[in-house]
Amino acid sequence: MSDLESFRLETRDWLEENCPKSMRTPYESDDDICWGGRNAKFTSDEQRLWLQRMASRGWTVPTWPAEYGGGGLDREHAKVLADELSRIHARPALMSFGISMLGPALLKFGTEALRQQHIPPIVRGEIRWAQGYSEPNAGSDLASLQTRADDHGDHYKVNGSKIWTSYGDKGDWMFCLVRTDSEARKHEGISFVLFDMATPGVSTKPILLISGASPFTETFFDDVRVEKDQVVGEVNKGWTVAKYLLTHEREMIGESGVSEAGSASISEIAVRKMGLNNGVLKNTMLRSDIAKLEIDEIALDLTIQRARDEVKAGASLGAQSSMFKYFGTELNMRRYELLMAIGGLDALDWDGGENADGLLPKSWLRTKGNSIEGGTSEIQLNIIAKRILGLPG
Amino acid sequence: MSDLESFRLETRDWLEENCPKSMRTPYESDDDICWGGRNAKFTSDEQRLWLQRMASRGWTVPTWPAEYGGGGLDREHAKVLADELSRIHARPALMSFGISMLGPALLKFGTEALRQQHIPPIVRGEIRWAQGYSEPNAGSDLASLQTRADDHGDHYKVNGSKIWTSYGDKGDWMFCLVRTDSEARKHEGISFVLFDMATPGVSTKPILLISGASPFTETFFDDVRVEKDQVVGEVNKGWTVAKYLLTHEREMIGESGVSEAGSASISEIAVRKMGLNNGVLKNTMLRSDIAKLEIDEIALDLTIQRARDEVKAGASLGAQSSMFKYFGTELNMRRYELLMAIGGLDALDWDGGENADGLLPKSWLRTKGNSIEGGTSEIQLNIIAKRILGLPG
Amino acid sequence: MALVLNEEQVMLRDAARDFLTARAPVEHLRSLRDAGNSVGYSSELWAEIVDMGWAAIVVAEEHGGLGYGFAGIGLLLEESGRTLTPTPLLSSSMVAAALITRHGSDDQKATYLPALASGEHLLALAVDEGTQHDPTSCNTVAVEAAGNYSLNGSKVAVVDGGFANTFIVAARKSDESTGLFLVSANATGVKVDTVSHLDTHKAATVLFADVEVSAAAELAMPDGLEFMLDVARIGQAAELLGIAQEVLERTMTYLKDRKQFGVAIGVFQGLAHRAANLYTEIELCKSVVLHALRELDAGTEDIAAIASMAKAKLAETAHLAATEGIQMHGGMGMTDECEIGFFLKRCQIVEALYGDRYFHLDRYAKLSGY
Amino acid sequence: MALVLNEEQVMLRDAARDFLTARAPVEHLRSLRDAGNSVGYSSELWAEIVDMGWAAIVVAEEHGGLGYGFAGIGLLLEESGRTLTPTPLLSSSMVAAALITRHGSDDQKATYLPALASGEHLLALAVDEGTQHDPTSCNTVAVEAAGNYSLNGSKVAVVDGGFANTFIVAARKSDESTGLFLVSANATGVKVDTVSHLDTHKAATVLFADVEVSAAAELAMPDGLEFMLDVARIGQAAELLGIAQEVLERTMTYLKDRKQFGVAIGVFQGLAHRAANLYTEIELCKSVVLHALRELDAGTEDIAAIASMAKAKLAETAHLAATEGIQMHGGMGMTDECEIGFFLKRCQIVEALYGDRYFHLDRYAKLSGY
Repeated sequence: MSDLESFRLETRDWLEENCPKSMRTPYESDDDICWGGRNAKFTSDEQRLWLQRMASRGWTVPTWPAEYGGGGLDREHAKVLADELSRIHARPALMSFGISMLGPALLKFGTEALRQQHIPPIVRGEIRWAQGYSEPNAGSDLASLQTRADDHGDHYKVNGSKIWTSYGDKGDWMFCLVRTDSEARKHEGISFVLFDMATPGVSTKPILLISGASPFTETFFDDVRVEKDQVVGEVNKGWTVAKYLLTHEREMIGESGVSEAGSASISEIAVRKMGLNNGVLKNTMLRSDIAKLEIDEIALDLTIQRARDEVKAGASLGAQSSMFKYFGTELNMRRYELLMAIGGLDALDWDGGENADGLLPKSWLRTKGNSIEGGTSEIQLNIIAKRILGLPG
Repeated sequence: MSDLESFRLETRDWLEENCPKSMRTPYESDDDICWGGRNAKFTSDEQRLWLQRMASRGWTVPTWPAEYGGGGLDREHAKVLADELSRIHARPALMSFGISMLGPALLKFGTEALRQQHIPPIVRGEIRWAQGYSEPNAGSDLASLQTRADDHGDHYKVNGSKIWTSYGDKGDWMFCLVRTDSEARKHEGISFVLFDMATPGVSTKPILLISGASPFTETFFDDVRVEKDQVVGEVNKGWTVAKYLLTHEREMIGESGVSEAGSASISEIAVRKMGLNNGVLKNTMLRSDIAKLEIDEIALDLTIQRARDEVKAGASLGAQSSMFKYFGTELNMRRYELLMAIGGLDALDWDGGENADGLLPKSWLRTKGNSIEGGTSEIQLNIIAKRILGLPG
Repeated sequence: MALVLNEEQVMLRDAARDFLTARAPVEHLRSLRDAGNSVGYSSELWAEIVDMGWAAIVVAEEHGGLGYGFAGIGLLLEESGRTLTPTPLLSSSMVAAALITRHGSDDQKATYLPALASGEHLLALAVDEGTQHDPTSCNTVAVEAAGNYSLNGSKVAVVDGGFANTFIVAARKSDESTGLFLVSANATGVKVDTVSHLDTHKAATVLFADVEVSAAAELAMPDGLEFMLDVARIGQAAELLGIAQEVLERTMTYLKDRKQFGVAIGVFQGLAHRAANLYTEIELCKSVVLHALRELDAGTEDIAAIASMAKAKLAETAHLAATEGIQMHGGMGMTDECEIGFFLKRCQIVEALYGDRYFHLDRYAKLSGY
Repeated sequence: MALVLNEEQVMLRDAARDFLTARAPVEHLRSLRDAGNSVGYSSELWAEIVDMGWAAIVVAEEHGGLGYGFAGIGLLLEESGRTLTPTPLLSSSMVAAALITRHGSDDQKATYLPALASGEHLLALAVDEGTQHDPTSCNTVAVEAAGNYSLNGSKVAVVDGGFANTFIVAARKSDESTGLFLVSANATGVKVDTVSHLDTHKAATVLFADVEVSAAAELAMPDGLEFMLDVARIGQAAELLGIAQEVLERTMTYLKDRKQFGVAIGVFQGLAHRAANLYTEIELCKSVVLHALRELDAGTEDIAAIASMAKAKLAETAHLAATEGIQMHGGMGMTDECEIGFFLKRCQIVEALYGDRYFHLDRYAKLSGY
């Protein structure tokens, strides 16, 4: 038996024993997502146990180095683990910006001390991270940010504000872009710093979205002390770290649209809601949009698969992540537009009614942000035009 | 009886007597269009007679002043004439760039001498005019033209070349933009001049299009003598004349798409070619595109009507002509795309076959130029964005 | 008739814009929402609107109205679309007035038209029953008994249902035809539940359990249902036109003000071309709406295709405007604080009620024989 | 199997590109047209292609082929799409080889496969009869008589029909099923008329008048027609992929070179964003085509939905590429001198044959149960 095969069997056995039954069911609401953190609210003991068990093997981050608590698996073993988790419909043990965003940047740019300090708590879900990038006057033009970190010898004092901090009011620590040199050209005076959000001078204010939820905050800094050893990468070279991390974010956002899309066939919903006429959807005007959507969903899935295979074969993804971010989010928005059309009058109710407290219309409204957050669709198209197609400008 | 009513009856009688029967039938081919000119080829005596009779009343240009041979009608009387011509399905007695483009510019900017010299022959269809605007390196950026007119005392010598001259090989005279001051900023050193294309040094070369036809030429100038009294408007102020004239051209192009669109219902063709299934078009995927097209065709017709009504009520059309040019041409291109889809395999034959020597595919290919000639769609969108919406840039 | 507004109409439009902008801007809708208003509209505001005569516009002079026609009420709805003001103008002052004028008996006219014109009596359309708008399917039944009818069934998405005095109820009769009945909201057996729509307006679910209705409460003409819906759809098209224009204007202002990369973002062709295209589509929409209202005023017999064309075209364009509005406002557009999102929400509701763009494209094609 | 080319495939693609670019670029097609070539392809070029083994790629080794599979021939078709080279690769080397391999009798295999692999024998698909592609309707009949068949009917748009040695003819049998018959072009009663398609390729109208066909010339499997067409559609998708990529690359070069207003026009976001969107669509198309070819190679039983998805997606994207290509080339794009127009013409033909995007969207939806 090959090493991979035996790993599969071991993993299967371990999961059978260690993944609680309730962690093998679909989420019932957003509350079921486990974000960890100092103030983690576990919805059940089994949720806590599942996190602890997975973290103990480093499987919250299967491919990260074992020396920092990661799983230490290579791609092929990680794929086996993913397959086995998927086979039993296991919920993710932990969702975390520490995993999806900060971790890879720390592993690439952080000092040994910073890795030792921050990575193990990320693996174990003990610290919840928040991202401090956008500012009210620095949206698509991120590098024009103005939050400033003044040098006070062994530390900085940070003043300014950030906007669009995901779950900023629930974060323990923040990774944050600050201007450390106000004389330099805009991309060159930025540093990437880490600090505890419990530090005096940090405050947050939730932003109410059109969907009725407040997943983001504004975050304000009033003379916030940041230690100098908490700079990731070189001082004034934070833009390099940020770009690396943005690429990761784009991939995540692009793919999230897809995996959701894969969860239910929109044509099945349409047939159930609208009915057939001689084997053809009753409202034939919708058929064409539905067929195009379904084809594009498969095409995107295949393209993600192809990109993974190419990366495996040694290619680098690079600016192509902009393509996934662009198309994945636009596709998800098309999907929700069609779901609203199919939903008909039921889809109009905001609370109560036929559609589970307005879940569909609220999700639909939320998707309108997909093509804005993490770099607008226009920014992605610019990146494709310049970096891939080589157009000037 | 009101003046208008009696004018209607007189006109009706006159047309009944003077419009030959064969001039009340649809064109059978492009050859049936009467362009006039020194070398006019009339397809029949009746065609010649129809031109002469209409010209004798100035009705080739009903609203132009009678002193230059025009009809001298006001808008309301001209509308009556148009209605009566339309009632008997009369063919236009004369098609002419002299009428649609040069004439209005001459009436607005030309000296009395120029008007007396050029307008009557235009009215009578004796001189066929060609337009000399675009150059190989001055397409959308028309004002960067480089054909140069050097001052030789009482005349200029013109050197350079033009491209996209409609029927350049059939023109008698040309109205042409030339650079009379090469030091001035690009919009400011241009003059609008007229010259006989029989002048030594003028030569033309047809441009073969993807549709297989050659309605345009390149036109070359080698020391062509142009008299100074043939400048329209002020020297070096030709850009003003050109802009005025371009607006006219845009309206013409925008509307031509529409009138053609009005000629046959695309859904009728689709039903005939593809058949119905329970009262619904067999290929339901086409239905949506067809319905959207038909609605947009009506919407554009209504909007042209509304614009006319607004002009009548005292508004000026201005940059809105860009909207008609943009939407009218895009709509016509959509129409031909659908006609090709409906035409199916028949529409693929280039000569012979089921579709009259490839008329449909040739027309379809020709429409691809609609959104390029007379200012590209992109240029029209720029004009709308800047002049109507007031966006910067 | 020329496709331009006459002087009187321009004055009406300007007056409406002044009033609504001052007294009931988008902030008015927000405050109704935040105050938890249970019916979704302000009766105080309605009283002011009635004072200006807007409720009387469609009703003929002989019935106490102004006889000002559909072009007039269309302008009011268009302006209400710009401010997202919730009023009973569409259901009562336009649709009910048109329906009773055209299909009502003398008694019905005498009863309802003056009351509509004075704004005291409000009517609501009770048509839809299931998740998809489908006027051909009606499970509410009107059973004849001793010269009267007994109504049983339920209706959903009844606009203004929470405060209307009378429902216009579509019900299937024993001969399988669908009749329209004027049913008092106070009648025994009528039960009204209000629900919040996503645009924060309210609608109602209405149950009819053995509701007794006199034969005189039936509207005479059997094709009244389609006529009523088509008038409503044209009114919706006018409202959508207001939404589309307002969003375009606000978005253009934002594109001129918002700076990124050191310039106003409207300088970027990627946005400017989309804006110019949207402008063009809206110009087409203006003509379509004006034309449809004129045809209503002219009493054109067959307005079905005109109404479906207007609804399909306006739904598509207003939706494009609303989504482009959010996208071009960037992150701000996603916030509740920025008003642009309210337009998308309202747009979705107006689109969906009485048939969305897919429904009307389908209907238009069928009416055109394909 | 990973969705990337292996080393062997990369070598084949590079060799194909080198050969076609050098020996048969778009200029080759133009010269065939201008010389008035009556069959629409060059037999000299075909001889060179055969020498490279391309005709043998799909045929198994036991029948004298290379057994290299569909991924290989797909690359050749993709590269032919880049150069618009007319060859019998699709009909003969891909579709006929696949069909006879899967559905042929031992005798048929022995007769046709080695001859296909050697490029000496060419086959053409005779399927369509009317103006719309509709494989469910077949008016050509095969009447059984004394163990043989007599064929009567006519076929249109027969690709390679002007020079094929054998036709694969769809004909309706007495039991109303549609059979496929291998009919020699030299058989008595076969009449071939070539017609010029708008892409300057040639096709043929073929008449069958009392053509005698032995029972052994029938292909065994009754579902052969759909399989044959689906293989052809996947091959077309590969060709469309080549067209789309080539047009995008040429257009990007033009956007970098062409100056207006003092800058390269590629600087304008209005064009750049559309180009970036087109790039994205083409990347999706690459995956769709690769996937479809892999499924063919894997012998997947049901390729109908895969084929319709590939044809619908590629037709839409390649058409977008070709029209954007002309628009972005401006006036130049409209001239016969500029090669970009040839791509639109070829695209239209490949799209229309064996079902256009509307046909395949419809088929995809039906196959998916809606």
